[in-house]
Order: sequence, then structure tokens, then C-alpha cells
Amino acid sequence: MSRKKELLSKVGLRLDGRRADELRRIRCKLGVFTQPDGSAYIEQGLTKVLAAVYGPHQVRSKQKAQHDTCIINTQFSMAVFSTNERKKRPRGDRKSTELSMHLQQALLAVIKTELYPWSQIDVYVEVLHADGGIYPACVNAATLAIIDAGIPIKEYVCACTASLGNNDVPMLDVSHQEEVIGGPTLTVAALPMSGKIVLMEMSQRFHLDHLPKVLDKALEGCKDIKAILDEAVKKHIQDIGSSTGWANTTS
Amino acid sequence: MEVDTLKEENNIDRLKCDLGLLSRPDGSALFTEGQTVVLAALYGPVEVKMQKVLVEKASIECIYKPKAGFPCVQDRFKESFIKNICETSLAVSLYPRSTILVNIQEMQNHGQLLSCAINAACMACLDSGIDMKFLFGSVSCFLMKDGELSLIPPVNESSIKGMFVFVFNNTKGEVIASHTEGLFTAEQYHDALEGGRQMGVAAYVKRGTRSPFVCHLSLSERRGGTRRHDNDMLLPLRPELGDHPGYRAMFF
Amino acid sequence: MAEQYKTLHSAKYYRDYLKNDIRPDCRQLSAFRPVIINVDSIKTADGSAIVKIGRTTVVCGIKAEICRPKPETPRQGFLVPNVDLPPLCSSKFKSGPPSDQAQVLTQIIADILENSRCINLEQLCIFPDKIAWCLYADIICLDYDGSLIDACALALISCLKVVTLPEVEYDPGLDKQQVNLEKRSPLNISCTFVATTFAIFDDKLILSDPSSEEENLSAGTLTVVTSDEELCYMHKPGGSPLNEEQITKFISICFFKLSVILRNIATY
Amino acid sequence: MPIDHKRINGPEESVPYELFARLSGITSEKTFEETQSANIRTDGRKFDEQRKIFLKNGVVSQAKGSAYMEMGQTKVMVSVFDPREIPNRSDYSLKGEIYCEFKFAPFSCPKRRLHQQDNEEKQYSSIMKKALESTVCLHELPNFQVDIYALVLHNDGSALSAAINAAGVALAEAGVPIYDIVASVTVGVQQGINFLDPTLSEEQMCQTQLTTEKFPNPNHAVVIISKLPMQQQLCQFHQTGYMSLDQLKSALELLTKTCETIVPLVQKCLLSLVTNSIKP
Amino acid sequence: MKVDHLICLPGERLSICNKTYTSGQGTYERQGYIYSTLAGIVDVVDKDGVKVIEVHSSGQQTIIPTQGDIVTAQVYIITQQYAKCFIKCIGNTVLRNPFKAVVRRENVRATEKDKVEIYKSFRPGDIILARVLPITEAHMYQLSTAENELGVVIAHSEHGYPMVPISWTEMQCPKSLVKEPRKVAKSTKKKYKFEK
Amino acid sequence: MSLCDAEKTFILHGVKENFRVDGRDREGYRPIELETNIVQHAFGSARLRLANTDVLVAVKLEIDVPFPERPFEGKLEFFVDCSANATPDFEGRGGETLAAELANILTSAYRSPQTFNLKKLCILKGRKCWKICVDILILECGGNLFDAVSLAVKAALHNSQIPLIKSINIDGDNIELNVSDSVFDCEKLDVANAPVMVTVCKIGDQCIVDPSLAEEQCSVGSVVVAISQEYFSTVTSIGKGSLHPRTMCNSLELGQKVGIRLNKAFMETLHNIQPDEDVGFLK
Repeated sequence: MSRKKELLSKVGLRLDGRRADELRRIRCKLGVFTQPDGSAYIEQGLTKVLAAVYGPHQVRSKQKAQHDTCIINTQFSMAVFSTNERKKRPRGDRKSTELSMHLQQALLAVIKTELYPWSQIDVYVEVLHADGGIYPACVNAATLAIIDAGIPIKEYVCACTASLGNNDVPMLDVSHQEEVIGGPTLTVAALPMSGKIVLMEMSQRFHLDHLPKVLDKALEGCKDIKAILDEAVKKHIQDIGSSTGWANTTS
Repeated sequence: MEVDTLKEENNIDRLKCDLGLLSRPDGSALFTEGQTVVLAALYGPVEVKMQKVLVEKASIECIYKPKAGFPCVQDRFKESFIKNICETSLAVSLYPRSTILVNIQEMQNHGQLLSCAINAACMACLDSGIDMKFLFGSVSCFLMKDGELSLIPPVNESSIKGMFVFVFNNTKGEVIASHTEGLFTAEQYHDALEGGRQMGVAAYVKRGTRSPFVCHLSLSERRGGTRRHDNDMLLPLRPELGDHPGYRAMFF
Repeated sequence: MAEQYKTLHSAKYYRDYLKNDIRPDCRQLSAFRPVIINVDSIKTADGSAIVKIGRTTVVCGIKAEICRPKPETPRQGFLVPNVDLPPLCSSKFKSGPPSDQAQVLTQIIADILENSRCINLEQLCIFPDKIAWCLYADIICLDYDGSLIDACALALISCLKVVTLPEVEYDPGLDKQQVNLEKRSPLNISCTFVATTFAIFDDKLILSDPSSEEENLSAGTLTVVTSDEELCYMHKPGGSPLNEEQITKFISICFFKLSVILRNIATY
Repeated sequence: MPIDHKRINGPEESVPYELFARLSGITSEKTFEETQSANIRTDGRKFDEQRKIFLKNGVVSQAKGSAYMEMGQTKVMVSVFDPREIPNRSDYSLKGEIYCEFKFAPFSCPKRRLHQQDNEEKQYSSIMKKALESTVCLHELPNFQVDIYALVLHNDGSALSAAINAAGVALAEAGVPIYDIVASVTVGVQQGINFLDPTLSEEQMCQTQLTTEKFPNPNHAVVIISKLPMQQQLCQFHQTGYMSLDQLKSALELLTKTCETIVPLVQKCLLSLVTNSIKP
Repeated sequence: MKVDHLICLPGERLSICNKTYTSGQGTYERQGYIYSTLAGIVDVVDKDGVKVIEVHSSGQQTIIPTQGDIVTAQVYIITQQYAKCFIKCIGNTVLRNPFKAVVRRENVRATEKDKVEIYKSFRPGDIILARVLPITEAHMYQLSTAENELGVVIAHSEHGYPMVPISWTEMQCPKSLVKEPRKVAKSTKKKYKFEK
Repeated sequence: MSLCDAEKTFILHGVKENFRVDGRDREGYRPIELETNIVQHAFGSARLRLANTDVLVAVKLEIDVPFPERPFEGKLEFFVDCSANATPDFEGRGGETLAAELANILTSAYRSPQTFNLKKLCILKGRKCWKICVDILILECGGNLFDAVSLAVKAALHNSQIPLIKSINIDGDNIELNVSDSVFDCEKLDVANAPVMVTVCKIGDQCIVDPSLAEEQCSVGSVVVAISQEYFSTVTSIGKGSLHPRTMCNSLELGQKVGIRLNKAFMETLHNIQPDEDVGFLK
């Protein structure tokens, strides 16, 4: 039986020509829409995600209101054309519910919810193109959208995936192709500045010995992503600031 | 605690029942009739949903779960049948604005499923200590092609012409509920009813006299929190069932 | 004022009437409501019947389609009865999937159909293991005013009696079938079943053919289904306990009703 | 067909037998040609002639208001219930709402309909809702919803119009305040000919384009309008197909005129309703 | 009683709308005219010199509770703060679908409001007469029984017998002679008929 | 969005004066931005932004079996998804009513063979055909959804390419289709007759086109007309109000006039559109 396709070639290049510790190209933009209070768009390789934030506003169902904190309502949705095979419905299946909850957990870790008692923040993410690493892209997009909305956060929350190539070499930012071929995928959402991990999820088993180095790699990825996001935020602030004569720094 | 297997007649020998097997519900019973096994659990009276609140009595809900797969139309029929019987026999007016939940789980089906489920429901009600107007017991009666009546499911299914399920109360032996399959004459129906009643009354009058004691026992034990775990007291249901470690864990 | 009294004190309101051996709709306790059967008025169906029992109205339509028999019963076709209680017929029902009551009713009708053996499913087979008829019998309640089982059973049997199926020629070699729409033939129905519902009021009074209000107030119902000389269903889903004498009485009433209904059906 | 656990299911797959019928040779083109040359429709009507209408109110005893309408073979039943609080709403709305559900009975059409509402039925529901929304005085029913259910027992064309007409009567019987009675009419257009109150086969013929060589006129469409006759207002308008402005205008004119013929029938029905209630 | 009724249908123009004629119940006004919204009988009511044109529906009117209406309701849940009930009739019109409503503690009676205890005023199952208060909340009507003629009209004792009022705060079971506290409505002719 | 009476009056007067709040006349459209081919793995796609209304459309192809009653035709299906990004009201199943309305009107507009020829999608009579799935994602609502959606659909269909079938092998019940892999072996869809929709909105006594969200609030009734060449493929009234037959005629005339103009301009744009590198939401 022939072995499965190698994730890494002999010279250490991956199927799409990246090195093992290389991220895919990240491009992002804040404030893509006018109606939401905050919105952002991110591309990680071919994976494309839109995020919109509404709030803080009055809680929609009174029973859920909390006296000491605001509730974060998230919805994950995937366009029916986002995958190669057309999806039947954009949301409501088990996977999207799970991703919604994970996103909520990640955001609860950074948003200063205690500032907005009796209120609610809605975060909606819409995947336009799925090409591996959907969850990290959603978390990163949501972070940007929350920053665009001007909601105070403790620090950035970034997410990244990592895998193990050739049973030995940790690889960063797994693409869909690599996910399909096999190999374990470790998803980490972290606060890169304090180095805290908010969420960690693994898709397959691998030896415990490998965990530290894969995890390190993923955290490193989170830090890299943070740097990229940071730059985009600064640029965005500059754009708005200069256009408004620095009178009003929020859009 | 086990209600003694009744040994008056061959038929009754086929009945076995264990009460209070489950710790969560307010009442539970595992009822065995021949090879058919049904587990019933009762919760209640508990808080009622806004839509289902009844001012002067408790609302009863019954959920029937088949052994495998989703419940279908047939199971919905059993649910409604058992629910109606419980409504008749439980003293529902004592628990206004509350819900009594009866869960029935089919474990094994070798015929007589409906009557076995009804009996299990009755024993679960008994175990829970909810006030009842009377006890009820169900009997299946088979009508053969040659006109004979039998209380045991025949080996050869093709010889069955019809089947009757009767539910009697233990006070006067009247019919609370009836369900039939197949074609039959009025006389055959009467014969089956008589035959069924004899066995039903035999089983249930006896059980009925014991019931206050059983109820009392189960209640006092529960309150005291000293449920006895005496293995000798409990006969395994069926040898192969009892030997199975999974079942043991569930029962004790 | 009477109207208010009726809604606030409905049980007492009824008791006052029943004391005088009469029901609020002026019927005797054992009286049945008039039955009207109208068949074949819906041309898009392969057979149809509309039954009115008092104000209770039920329509049954049968539509035939072609399918493959089940491997375990290669010589049988299908007859799929379903009862629908749409929100249109009463405010009791909401739109959406069938309510519990509709499901129970569907099961009862399916049981009656099977018990009575009025139709041999083998006549619905066109070619064994290859092609068969599937008759979808959809029974829809249009006005819900009690004794639904009676109305549904009557609608179904009346409908089955007027169903005609076109002739089908099947060529096993080519696996091709051709339908001749011009030549239609009826089904062979071996018996007629008639259901009769009684309500038990205050544990002793027996009301025949109860209306929806009477059903709500009563302490249980009993449905007897007779098929020619025999009984094919005795359905008593809980409610007040009955003794044998009472049951005997019911059965004799039912056989009497059967003869009346049969005369009614025979007229069309 | 997916398995429905709340119904009795038939075989996994079944097809209508009409598909295997011996070819009769009747095509839309042929029917149209015959109709055109004879200058009379297949059921003997003139092009601008309506079918016989039968209208009866109070057919469902359990509903607040109900009506049954027959237009030729088409049979529709509508019932209206008491207003109830709008479900799943937390805020108070000053205006009431209308909920419409339009359903074809499974056996009402040549092809068997499924139990779940399909897209066509949903669209008809929303058209019906549109027509009735501007008919009912919604401001008199704050925070309430009026439920209207329509069931087609036999569809032989113009079923939606019949349902809207019947709904108007049912609403009036239920005592729901309405600005006016509603009258609805359907017309089918093919090759510049207006088929008033089309049957199902005519409706189908008007939905398709006949072969272009023989019939160069591309006009084909089905138009449904509902009107409040006293107010001279169109409360609903729907057209689908392909038609020119002139053709559409002529159809509109025909329809508005025909709506007036429905009015006396509805009036007669409601009048007897009121007189019966006065003299018990 | 009028012999000849003036029947009108929805959308029918009834009269011009001016200082003498104004639009009342069952009608609406558009472009200077009064039109009917119901199928029913026209009724002209003289109110302070102005003729109000009303239309009354033939059958049961579609009616929803409005502020000030007297309603008959059945209590189904009591707490320390309020009693929840279903409105069954508005005036003399019987409703098919009951509406949810609530009687708050402060609206039970007119005097000594702070001493009111709900369980001494109502029990589940009681039939009460009450007045509708201004509507503030969606889905819930506020009722008041703070008038002599309002309060419990029909109640059953714990033994299930209809009780007889013996004072404005107590009712008695005729069989067991047990007295139970209630906020009793002052006996009017209407109530007497209920008891019969 | 809710407007007070004064705001409504202001808009009303603007319409009367033929000088709307944003400076347009009654027949004017707001700026439209169009990009095509922005969803890489779809067969065709388009993103259209009409002022603040943002719509993304992707076309996917599937091989299917034709309807038994129409064996010579392929299938065309519309699916609309209202993303919660547009408004929190669309969360969960909140947008389904609007989505169904949009999908229904599109289906109705594309129903006539004059507007879109389904016969070209047939591969093998009664056995195999192409099914075009047009998936519409509403990302932002800034008024006039119908027009924006119809234009975006038209652009996406224009952008779509159907691969050629190289050979068909029939073996009893099995049909094997050999689809060409080459990117260049494709056929473009003909969208010359594909309908464009124009929403004619009655405000006061006048009718306007391309209403903004605020103007939609002031309207007593609107008519959506779908125009294919100079013909009407669908007309439907929306909103709660009713219209006089004369107003209806005026609306139809206005809709047709604007529709023809809009279609002409749009077709020109479609032919001239150039692929852009930096596409999507990054601009």
C-alpha cells in the first residue's frame, strides 16, 4: 500500500509551497459596512470571513439579562457556496452551533463585559469561502470587528491552527488540502500578549511528546497574527483619523 | 424490593416486576411479561408548563420510547392510550396545576407489548406513591383461527385471528380500556373479556391487597435513605439478564 | 346570559339538560346525528368522499401512484392512510407537523383498515416484485365537531368503494409500463366497516355520537367498529370503567347503526 | 421522500401514473389552435366569461368565520379564527398582524401534493396575506394576530383568487373589521388572448411559451388581482410570465371590471348572514 | 325595539362625516365620509347633540378587551404579588379564546391596599368580575377588582361545592359550613342568576 | 429604523419637488458598484453594492435529473440567505420570510422561457441536465433589495461558465458524463433577456424608483416590476398599502421606462467589466 501524500517534501516545503512555519497571506480590513456598529473582513489564504458587531444594546429577551455583565451573543454562519460541495443550509447544523459557542467563549475572555450590565453585544460571522482554519479566521475577524465597534477589550484574542508534518515537524496554519490529507490539527485561541490560552481543540490523536512543540508553534502563530492585525488596526485608525482631522477617532 | 411472582396460575408465573430500580425518578418499575420487558419511570407532580396548565387537575404527559429508532405514529398511539388510562386511575384532582410525567422505555418485545407497558406504568405509579383511585392491570388475550382463546402468545403467529388488550381496575374488575386487533364476533369478545378478567383479577386483587404495604415500604425507605441493597432479596429477572454486568449496575 | 353560563359552568349546563334526557342540541341521549355522504366530487383524485356527521365534516381523497413493491412482500401494493387535522378545522390545532391527536387518529384508522381486511393488497400489485400501486388515502378534517373516528372511517370506506384505477400493461422484458387512462376499473372491497363512538358522561350516562363539546366534558369515550357481521375494533382509551352489560348494549346499538349506514351507502 | 415520523409512510419512491400514459397527442399548441379557431374555450365558455360561482359562509362550525367557494370545479375552503396575541413577540405593536396559510390538499391537483407546504404554497400564502393586509383594519387590533387558513380541495385554476374571495367573506362573518369586501380575479394571457378565470389546463398553457415559429406573439402570462370595490383600490397585484405593457394594461382593465361581478355575490351572501341573525 | 333594521356591509358608505355625524364603533372615516367595517346593523346614537354612527356585527363581534371594560375571568395561579387569570367574557360577549390577564395586589380592593393578601382574596378556579386597566404591557392585561361590584362571584369550597357569600370578605360552603376568605363582589342581579 | 412624522413629511415634500433627500430626482438611481468573479470556486459570482445595500451572489452547477414533466429542460434554483451581518433581526431564522419572498419573486421572474432558456441546460433528454444553483447572500440592507438582487443575479449568471460535455456513455441505467477539465472549454450563459427588477415606490401622489431605507418607510405601497427587454416578466405588489388602478398603470409605465434604461446601462457595464486584482471587501 502506498503511503499517503506527504505533507512536507524532502526540502521541507508544503503542498502549497509554504515553509513549515509560514502563515498564509493575511489581508484584512476594518469597517467594511456602515450599518453594523463594527465590521471587519479577513482573508487567510483563501479562507474569507466577514464579521459584524452590533451593540452594546438593550437585551432582546428579558430573561437572559444579567445585572453585572453583558451577554455576548454569537452566530456562526457559512454561505452555502463557501465550500466545494454546495451546502444545504447556511446555519443551524451541529457544527455551526459548536463554532458559535467556541467563538463566544473566546470573546468572553477579552471583552470587558462588566462595563455593560443589562446589555448585549451581538457578534455575527459569515464565512464566504472555507479553505481550512475557519475557526481561527472567525476569531480574528471578530476581534477586528469588536475593535472597530469601539468595545473595550483586555487585549487581542487571536487564533491559529498547527499540525504535525511527517510525524515530526510542526506546521503552522493548516489549509483545507492539508486537513483532508490527514494529520492532526490543533486549534488554539490565545491572548498573545499575556500568553494565555482561551481555547484549545485537537482533531486527531498524536503522541503527547509532540504536543509542546506543536502548541508552541501555534502560539507563535497567534503572536504573528496579532502583529498583522495590529498593523491593520493602526492603519485603519490613521485613515479615519486623518480624514476627520483627528477630531473624532471613532467611525 | 420485588413484588413476589404470582404462582396461582401458569400465566401469572410469566409476570415479574421490580420496583424502584431507578433513583432519579419518583417512581419506577421494570415489568416482565414472558420475554417482553418494559421499563417505566414516573416524575411528578412537578411544575407545569404555561401552555399545559389545568386549573382543577394535574396534566399527565406520557412519553413512549421504542427500543431503537425514532418514535413513530404507533408509539404515539401507545402514549395516548397509556396517558388516558393514567388520567382515569390517578387522583389527578389532588394535584392541580402540576404535571405528572410517565416515561415508558421498551426494552424487549416478544408480543403483548402494549399490556406489558400498561402494567409497567401502573407499577411505576404505585412505586411513586402518587394517590390513585384504583390500580389497573392489563391482559392480552389471543384469539386463534380455530376459535380457541389463549392468554399466552402462541408460538405460531400465523394461527392468530385476533388479539385483545383489556385494562381492568382492581376495585370492581371493570374495563377501563380496550384495544383489539383482527376480526371477531361479539361472543368471542365476551369470552376473551371474561377470561382476561379472571386472570387480571387474580393477579391484581392479590397485588392490590399488597399494594399499600409496598407503597409504604418504598416511601419510607426512600425518606430514610436506607434503601436495602440485599442481593439475596432480589432474584435476577432472567438468568441471562441478571448475569449481565451492565444490567446489574442498573438495577442495584 | 345562557351563553355565559355555558362557558363558565359547562359541566353543570350539560347536567341540567341531561337530567331531562335531552341534549343541548335537542337530541335524545342515544340519537345519532344525520349522516351525509357525497362521493367523487373531486375529479383530480382517483376517488373521493365527503362525509358529514352533523357538523363534523371530513373529506377523503385517494391518489394512486406507481411504485416498486417491498422485497419482503413482492406481491402486494400499498395503501397509506393519513389523517390530517389542519388548523382550519378547529382552533385546537396549530399549523406545523401533525399534532399528537392527528397521529393517534391516523394509527386508529390504519388499525381499523388492517383489522377489517376489507382490501386485499395483492390486488394492488401489477407485476410481482416489479411494479405495484400505491394508494395514498389522505383524510382531512374540515370541521371538527366530535366523533372524528366515525367520520374518518366512513369517509375512507366510502372513498375506497369509488376508487377506480386505470389499466396498466407491463412488459417485463423491456421493463416498460403503459397506462391506459380510458379503461378504469374499481377495487374489490370485501366488507364495509362502520365506526360508532359513544361518550360516557358522569360515569353512567351514555351519549351516542358525541359532539366536540360533549367529548370534552365526558369522562371517556368508546368506539366500536363493526364490519358486516363481525366486530373489528373495540377502542376504549381509558375513561370511566364499564361493566359487561354496558358493553353488550353498545355492540347491539352498533349493529343496528351498521344496517342504517349500509342502506345509506347503498344508495349511491 | 424523507421519512416522516409523524405520519404513516408509503414506499420510498412512487411516481404519478400519468407519466406512463399512452400519448394522447394533446399539446398546449394544439389546444390553443383549436380554441383560437373555434373562438370558444374547451369548456364552452367565451374568452371573457367567468365560470359559475358558488359561495357559502359558515361552513366550519368551530371557526369564527368561514366560507366555501366553488369556481367551476375549483373548490376552496377558508376559515378565520378569533384574534390572538401575536406569538413570540416581546414588544407591543400598535398594529395587528395577519397570518395566512394557503394549502393544497394532497389530492387536489393532478400531481399529488406533499403534506409540508411547498414553495408555491408559501408564495400563495404571502400573496394572500398581501391582499388581506390592506383589507383588514389592522389598527383596530393592536398587538393581535388574525389567523386565516385556506385549503384547496380541488384545484382547477384560479384557486388563489377563489381563496381570497372566500377569505373576504370569512373575515366579514368573523366580525373582523375590514375596510371593504375583497374581490379577486385571475386572467391567463396567451397570444394576446385574455382567458378570464382560467381552468388549470389554461393556466398551464399560459405559463409556457408556445413554439415560436407558429405563434410569434411572445405574450404569455397569468395575472391575479384583488380589489376593494367600493374604494376602487387594488390591494394586491401579481403577474408572472412575459407580456408587453399594452397587453398588461388591457388585462388590468378586464380584471378591474370583472371584480365588480364578484361583489353582488359576496353582498348577497353577507346580507343573508345578517338577515338570518336578526330573525332567529 | 326597532322593527326595520338598516343592514350594512363592509365598505358601504353610511353618511357624510361632519359636525352632526361622527364615526363610531364598527365604522371608519375616509375623505369626509363614514364607511362600515362590519356586516351588521346600523345604529345611530345621540351623544351630546352629536350623532354617532355605529355598526353592530350580526353574530358574535370580534372583540378584544379595552380599558374600562368589565370582564369575567377565571383565576388560575396566585402568588403573593398577583393573581393570574384568563378573561372568559367581555361584558356580555363570550370569548372563544381566553386572554391572559393579571390582578396585582394593589388592584384587589380600593381600601387598605397595603394590607391585601392575595390568598385571602382569590383562589385558583374562582370566577371573578373585574375591570380592565390601561394596557401597559404586551401580552398581559391588568385587571382591577377595586370596586364594590367587582370581585369573586363564583367559588368552590375545598370540598367542591359552590359557596355562598356571607359578607364582602367571606364565603361559606353550604355543605361543610367552612368559611373561606374572598374579595366578594357585591351581589347584583347578574350574580344572582349565576347562582341559580 | 423608525422615522418621526416630521422626517416623513420632509421626505414627502422632497419627492413632490422632484428633489429627494439625497439630491436625486424621482427616476434616479444611487451609485452601483459591481464586481464579478470574486468567489473562486463558484462557476460564476458577483458582488453588487447599491449605496448601502450589499449583495453577494454565487452560481454553482450540479448535474441532476430533469423533472419528468419537462424532460427537455434543465433546472434553475434560487436560494436566498439573509445574513445576520445585515441586521440582528435576521439572526437564526429571522430572515427566512424575506428570503422566501426574494426567492419566490426571482423564480417567478425567470419562469418564462423568453427570459432564460432552460432547454440549453439539458444534457440528455429526461435523464441528465444541469442544475444551476444561484445562491444569494444579503450582507447589508440599505433599501431596494429587489433591484440589487436582480442585478447581482444577472451579473453572476453572465459571469458563469458551463463546462462542455465531451462525451456521454450510456450503459443501461448508468450514464457516464465526461466533463471537460479545461478552463477554456466553457460556454457562457446568455443573459441578454434576464430580467432586471425595478421597485416603484409610491410616496404621496408621486412614484419614485430605487427607494432608500427611509423612503421605504414613507411609502404606502410599492410595485416590483421585472423587466426583460421591454416586456414584463413579473409584477407584484408589496407592502401593506393598496393602490388605485390608475396609479398602478403609472407605476407600470415608470417601471418599464426605468427598467429598459437600467438594463441597457447594466449590459454595457457587464461587457466592459475587467477582472481586477484587488477584489472583494478589501477595497
